[in-house]
Amino acid sequence: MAEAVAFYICAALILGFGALVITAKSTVHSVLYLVADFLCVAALYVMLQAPFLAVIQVMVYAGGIVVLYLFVVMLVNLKRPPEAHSDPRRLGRLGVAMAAAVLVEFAAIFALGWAKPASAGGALSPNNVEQIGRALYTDYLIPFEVASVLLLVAMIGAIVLAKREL
Amino acid sequence: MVEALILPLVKIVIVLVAVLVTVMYIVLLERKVQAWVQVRLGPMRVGPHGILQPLADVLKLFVKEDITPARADKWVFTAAPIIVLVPALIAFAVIPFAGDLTLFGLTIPGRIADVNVGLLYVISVAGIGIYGIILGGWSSNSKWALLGSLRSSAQLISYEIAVTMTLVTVIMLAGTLSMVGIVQAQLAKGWWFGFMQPVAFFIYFVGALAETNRAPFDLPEAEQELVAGFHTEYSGMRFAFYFLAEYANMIVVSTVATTLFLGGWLAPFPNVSWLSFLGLVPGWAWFMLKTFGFLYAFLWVRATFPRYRYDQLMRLGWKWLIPLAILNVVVTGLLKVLV
Amino acid sequence: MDLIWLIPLLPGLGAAINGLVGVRFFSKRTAGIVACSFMGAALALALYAFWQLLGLPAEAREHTVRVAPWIASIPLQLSNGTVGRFFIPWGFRLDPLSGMMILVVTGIGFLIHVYSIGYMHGEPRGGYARFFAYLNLFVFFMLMLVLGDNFVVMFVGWEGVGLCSYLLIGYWYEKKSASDAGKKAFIVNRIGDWGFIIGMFLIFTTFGSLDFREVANAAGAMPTETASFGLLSVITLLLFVGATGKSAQIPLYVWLPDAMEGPTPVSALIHAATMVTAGVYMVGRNAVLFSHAPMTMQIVAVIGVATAFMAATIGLVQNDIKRVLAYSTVSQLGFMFLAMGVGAFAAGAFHLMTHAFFKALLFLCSGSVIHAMAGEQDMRHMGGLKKYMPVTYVTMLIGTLAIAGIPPLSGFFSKDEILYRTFLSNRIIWGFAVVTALMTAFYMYRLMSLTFFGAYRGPAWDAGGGHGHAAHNGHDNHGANHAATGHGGGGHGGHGEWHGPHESPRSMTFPLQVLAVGALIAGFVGVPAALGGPNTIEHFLEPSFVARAVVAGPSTAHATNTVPALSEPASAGESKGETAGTAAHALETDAPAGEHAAEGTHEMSWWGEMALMALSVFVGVIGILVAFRFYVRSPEIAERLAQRWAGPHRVLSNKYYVDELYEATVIAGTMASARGLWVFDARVVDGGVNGTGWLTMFSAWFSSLIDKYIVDGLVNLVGTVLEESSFVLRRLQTGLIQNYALFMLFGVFAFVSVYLLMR
Amino acid sequence: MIITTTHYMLLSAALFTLGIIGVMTRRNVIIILMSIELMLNAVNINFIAFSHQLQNVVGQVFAVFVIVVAAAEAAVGLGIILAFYRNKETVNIDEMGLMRW
Repeated sequence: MAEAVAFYICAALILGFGALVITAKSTVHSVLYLVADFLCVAALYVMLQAPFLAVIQVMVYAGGIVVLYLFVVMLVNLKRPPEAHSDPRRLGRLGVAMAAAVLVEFAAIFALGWAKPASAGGALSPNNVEQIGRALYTDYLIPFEVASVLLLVAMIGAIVLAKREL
Repeated sequence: MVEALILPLVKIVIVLVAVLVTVMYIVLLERKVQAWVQVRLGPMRVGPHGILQPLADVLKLFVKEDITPARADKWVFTAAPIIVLVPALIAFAVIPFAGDLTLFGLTIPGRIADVNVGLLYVISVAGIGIYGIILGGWSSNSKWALLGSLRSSAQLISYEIAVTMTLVTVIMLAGTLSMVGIVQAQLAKGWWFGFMQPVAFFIYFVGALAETNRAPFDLPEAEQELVAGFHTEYSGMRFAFYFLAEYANMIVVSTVATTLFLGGWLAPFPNVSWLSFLGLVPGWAWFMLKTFGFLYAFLWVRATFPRYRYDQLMRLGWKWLIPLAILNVVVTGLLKVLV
Repeated sequence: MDLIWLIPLLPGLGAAINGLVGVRFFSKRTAGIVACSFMGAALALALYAFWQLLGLPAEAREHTVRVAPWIASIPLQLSNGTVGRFFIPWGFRLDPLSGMMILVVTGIGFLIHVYSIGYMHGEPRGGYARFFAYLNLFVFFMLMLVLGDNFVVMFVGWEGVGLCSYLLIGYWYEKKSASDAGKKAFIVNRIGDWGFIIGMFLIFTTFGSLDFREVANAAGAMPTETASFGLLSVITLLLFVGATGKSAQIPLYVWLPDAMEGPTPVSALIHAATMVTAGVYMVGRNAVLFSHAPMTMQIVAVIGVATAFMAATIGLVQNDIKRVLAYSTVSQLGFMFLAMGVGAFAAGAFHLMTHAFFKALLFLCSGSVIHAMAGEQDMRHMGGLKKYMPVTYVTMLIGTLAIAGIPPLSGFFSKDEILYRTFLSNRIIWGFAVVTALMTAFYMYRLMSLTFFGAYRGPAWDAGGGHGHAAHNGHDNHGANHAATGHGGGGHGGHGEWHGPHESPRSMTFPLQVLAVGALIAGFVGVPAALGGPNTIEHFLEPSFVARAVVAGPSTAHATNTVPALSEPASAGESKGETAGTAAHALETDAPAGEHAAEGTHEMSWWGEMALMALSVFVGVIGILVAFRFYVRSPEIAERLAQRWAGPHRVLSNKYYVDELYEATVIAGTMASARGLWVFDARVVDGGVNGTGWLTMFSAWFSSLIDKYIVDGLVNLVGTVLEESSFVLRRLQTGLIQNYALFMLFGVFAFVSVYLLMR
Repeated sequence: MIITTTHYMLLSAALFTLGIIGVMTRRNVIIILMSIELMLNAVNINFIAFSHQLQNVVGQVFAVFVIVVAAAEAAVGLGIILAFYRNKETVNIDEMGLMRW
């Protein structure tokens, strides 16, 4: 019961903040809603017995990535409203309709139980940091290294792009 | 019911009150220490030796007019001090102030919660505090504040890397992310990690100074250049929040340092038999003693060192502390594998 | 003796210093001193080495020094199928023959250097140093030639002296005749070198080595090619072709008279005393090879005597003093080859040495005369110079008598030895040789007469300055005048104001005197046994001409047997009594000996030999007396004779029209064939090239058509199709990212719909 | 009232759709990027929900990788936006049509 309450509160906050993110007038507000959204998602992770992911979500997303967004928003000091110009050929409404249609389809699939998740296979301890670490450094070592190379490349790319002149 | 709800609430109230009182008196202590270092007397009027000065300050801040700049983003302007203060306070949730206490037949753990990712929790919560600074500076619609907030956030992000790297070495030594587990690991090894990781301890100390915007790294609020940094436009209660948050942050980093490097609530050398009389002093007293020692070092450094220039600050962080911290991680790993 | 490699190197060093530094920086005095001191050092070293050589026992007089490898061992297949080592070291060998040669080269070279200081002092500073650099360089290469222990090192010297000869003949290169003469000498020598090189190749493929000693030993082991014209004959003939080029024999002698365009010391040193004898030396060096090829020997002898005779006849009527001497040189070289051809290698070498002395002397004297006459070379404009230049007169008289063969001067001994050996070998040739000797005496004394006796016929001079100017020293500023007047007829240039004939400076007369002494006494090293002498030179030189007895017994005997009259050089004297009768018979007839004399008369009685000697002396005296009568007593006789025999006289004066013959045949032929080749090149080769080009252009044009219409057409078709279709398709590309995302979303929608519908 | 994985999947789908709508409707590139972050989070929710459902840690590992990719994408994407803004003084996606025909 308590879990359900917590879930519905969390879900409501997540969707509400999400909606605010895409509708907020001010970009800065949008960013703030995004942070709030992420924090709520982190709470959801805690409920799903993934405290490590929750902390990582807060640390990396909220503490790192969104700070970056905030910086850029502050640096992009627009003299005119960013959405002033609209191309007549854009099909925004059609996109929304299509998205809604897809959502309905998925909801139908999930709600009608057509896609049944498999039953539990292993045993996941509540303190699963060690398990994640083992998986990362054994079975997923090469993806892990590739990901680190990806980060390095992204870092260099961002520096090259952002610097006025090298 | 008692153990699940009442006890944590009681502990939260105790910790909050203790932190706020400590902040008040840390401010007085800072003024006194500064004065003594400069051969002055410091506050002397309110109460004997100015002992009631913090109360007077609080009173002043409560009654002062709260001004919001005309073209400020009011919503954000209001939220920013709260965003700063709240993470600073909730970080205390995982700090183990003492070992297990027995009171009224109940075994009470000496902390609010023992999260198994406690250390990461502290780091991530500390990261949220940056928003308050950035948003405060930005929403003030003032050049001073904006520049101060940019400087501050850049500084915080830079030094966060070095500090996190030192924490990684501690995690490697302790083999756990839990704060309680780290203290117990120090008990098991018989050494405080401060002795085993002097380099990490040093980097942590320097990084902590920068993270809390303390002298000699108080660039974001450099009075001579930026008036007061990101909180230039704040006054009254909101300014008090910032003020509170800064000192609360100092206490957070001090308690974390105590936990990670100075053995937490443990008496010095707990496994040396002829020093066992030190165990007569309760653990929370040792913890307070160590934390205040660390805090005193903060004040001492402020009274002693001149302020860094901004480029020097960045160079120190990126070209010395971060490489040194990474090297420290590598060396620690090698020693762990080889020894 | 281990330092013999220094002997060539010292003049080389002098040449380098004078050539690299001296031309720009040295004063004339310094240049002369540098050159002469290096030559003097070389001479001293050569004397020392020679003295050491004499100290050795006769069989051991051969010392080889290998300074460094030059061409590292290259294995090459030989004609007999085995593999030979083509290994050429920088090796130098001192043996009696090369010992004698280095003495001649360094000794006479040194004297001529000294002489040149005086003779060339009218030259400008740079040219002076250049001259001495060339002279030193020449000596360097000449010594390399004579000291080299293998064919290749010898060839280096051989080519080097050819180069120096070219440089020195063309020393006054502003003068067309001089540079032409230089080119002529060079090219004619090339023809001979061709033979030499082919000979070298053949030697290597035959013997597998190019070392003189190894080749001689190997050749000594081969049978004598008496009957057939075999491999050895080919080799020796080719080598002899080389020798004719270098030593100015028929048919390649034509360059030598023209070479007189060079300065007189050069003529003396290169074109009389040393370089031209290189061919003789080379033949002597390969005596074993030659003695195994009797047919080649026959050719050598015939060529030698023919050259001697022909050059002597030409010399009879020449008026240019140096040309007379040049033809005399050719003639004497013919004598030397005659000696080689009849197997008298030692006699030839002996004549080489004595000839070096007296011919150098004669050339230097002529140079002195020319110097005195301010460049005048025509003898008809001289005369009566005896009283003006006594030293020159006396020394030249000595030289003349020596070449004429008057005892006891040096020429007598050597020439008599050659005549004697020729007599033993072939009477017809001997007859020609005797006539040549007569002519030699005649033309030489004619030269003396026209130059020194009689009345002065030269141009008058301004006596205002008196005769007190005699000593021309180097301090007079002749440079400017020299440049203004140009070079006088081949001697040295103008002296500014000419004060009449005069004696030459000390530096010129001193070498004359030394050489005169040499011409007087050099013959005494070869006093023949018939006169009670030991014939030292023949014994001394003999080891150089025989194969070393290193091979096994039978072949050794064979090898020694095949060297007629050389393996037992003293036998003539020892067995003089035995065949006295035949010798007397031979002496009386003075006629071709016929076929029976070919083998039988290898030895003669003492009387016979004495009689031959007397005959040669007599011939010499006759020649002198006739010349004296013709040109001193009554010069009109000579003119009368010339008029009566106008035809032959004209032929002789024009040197048998040989140059014209060559002009008409060889040169014209070469030019014609060159023109033909040029026409071939222009028409056929270029035509082929142009045709190819045209073909290429045509095919290029054709392929361009294909390219333009077929290939480009296809490409354009593809492009057009794409372009046209793009008008429709590009409507999809709005540039709005969200529209693209919408397509993706539509795809998702489609797939999910399909999933929903299909289940 | 049991919260099953289907609830999480529905939540995830809804959040993902919100992201899509943000991408489709907004013209500010920064907000579009943030919408993409929302979509990535929706994916992560799914991953972790399934990790919980299957009691398997691999879902969390993949969530870590997704976060890594999100960080890289944010860094490079924001770098591009900054560079573009410097040249064109705009972040409106409708004005980013340089490569259009």
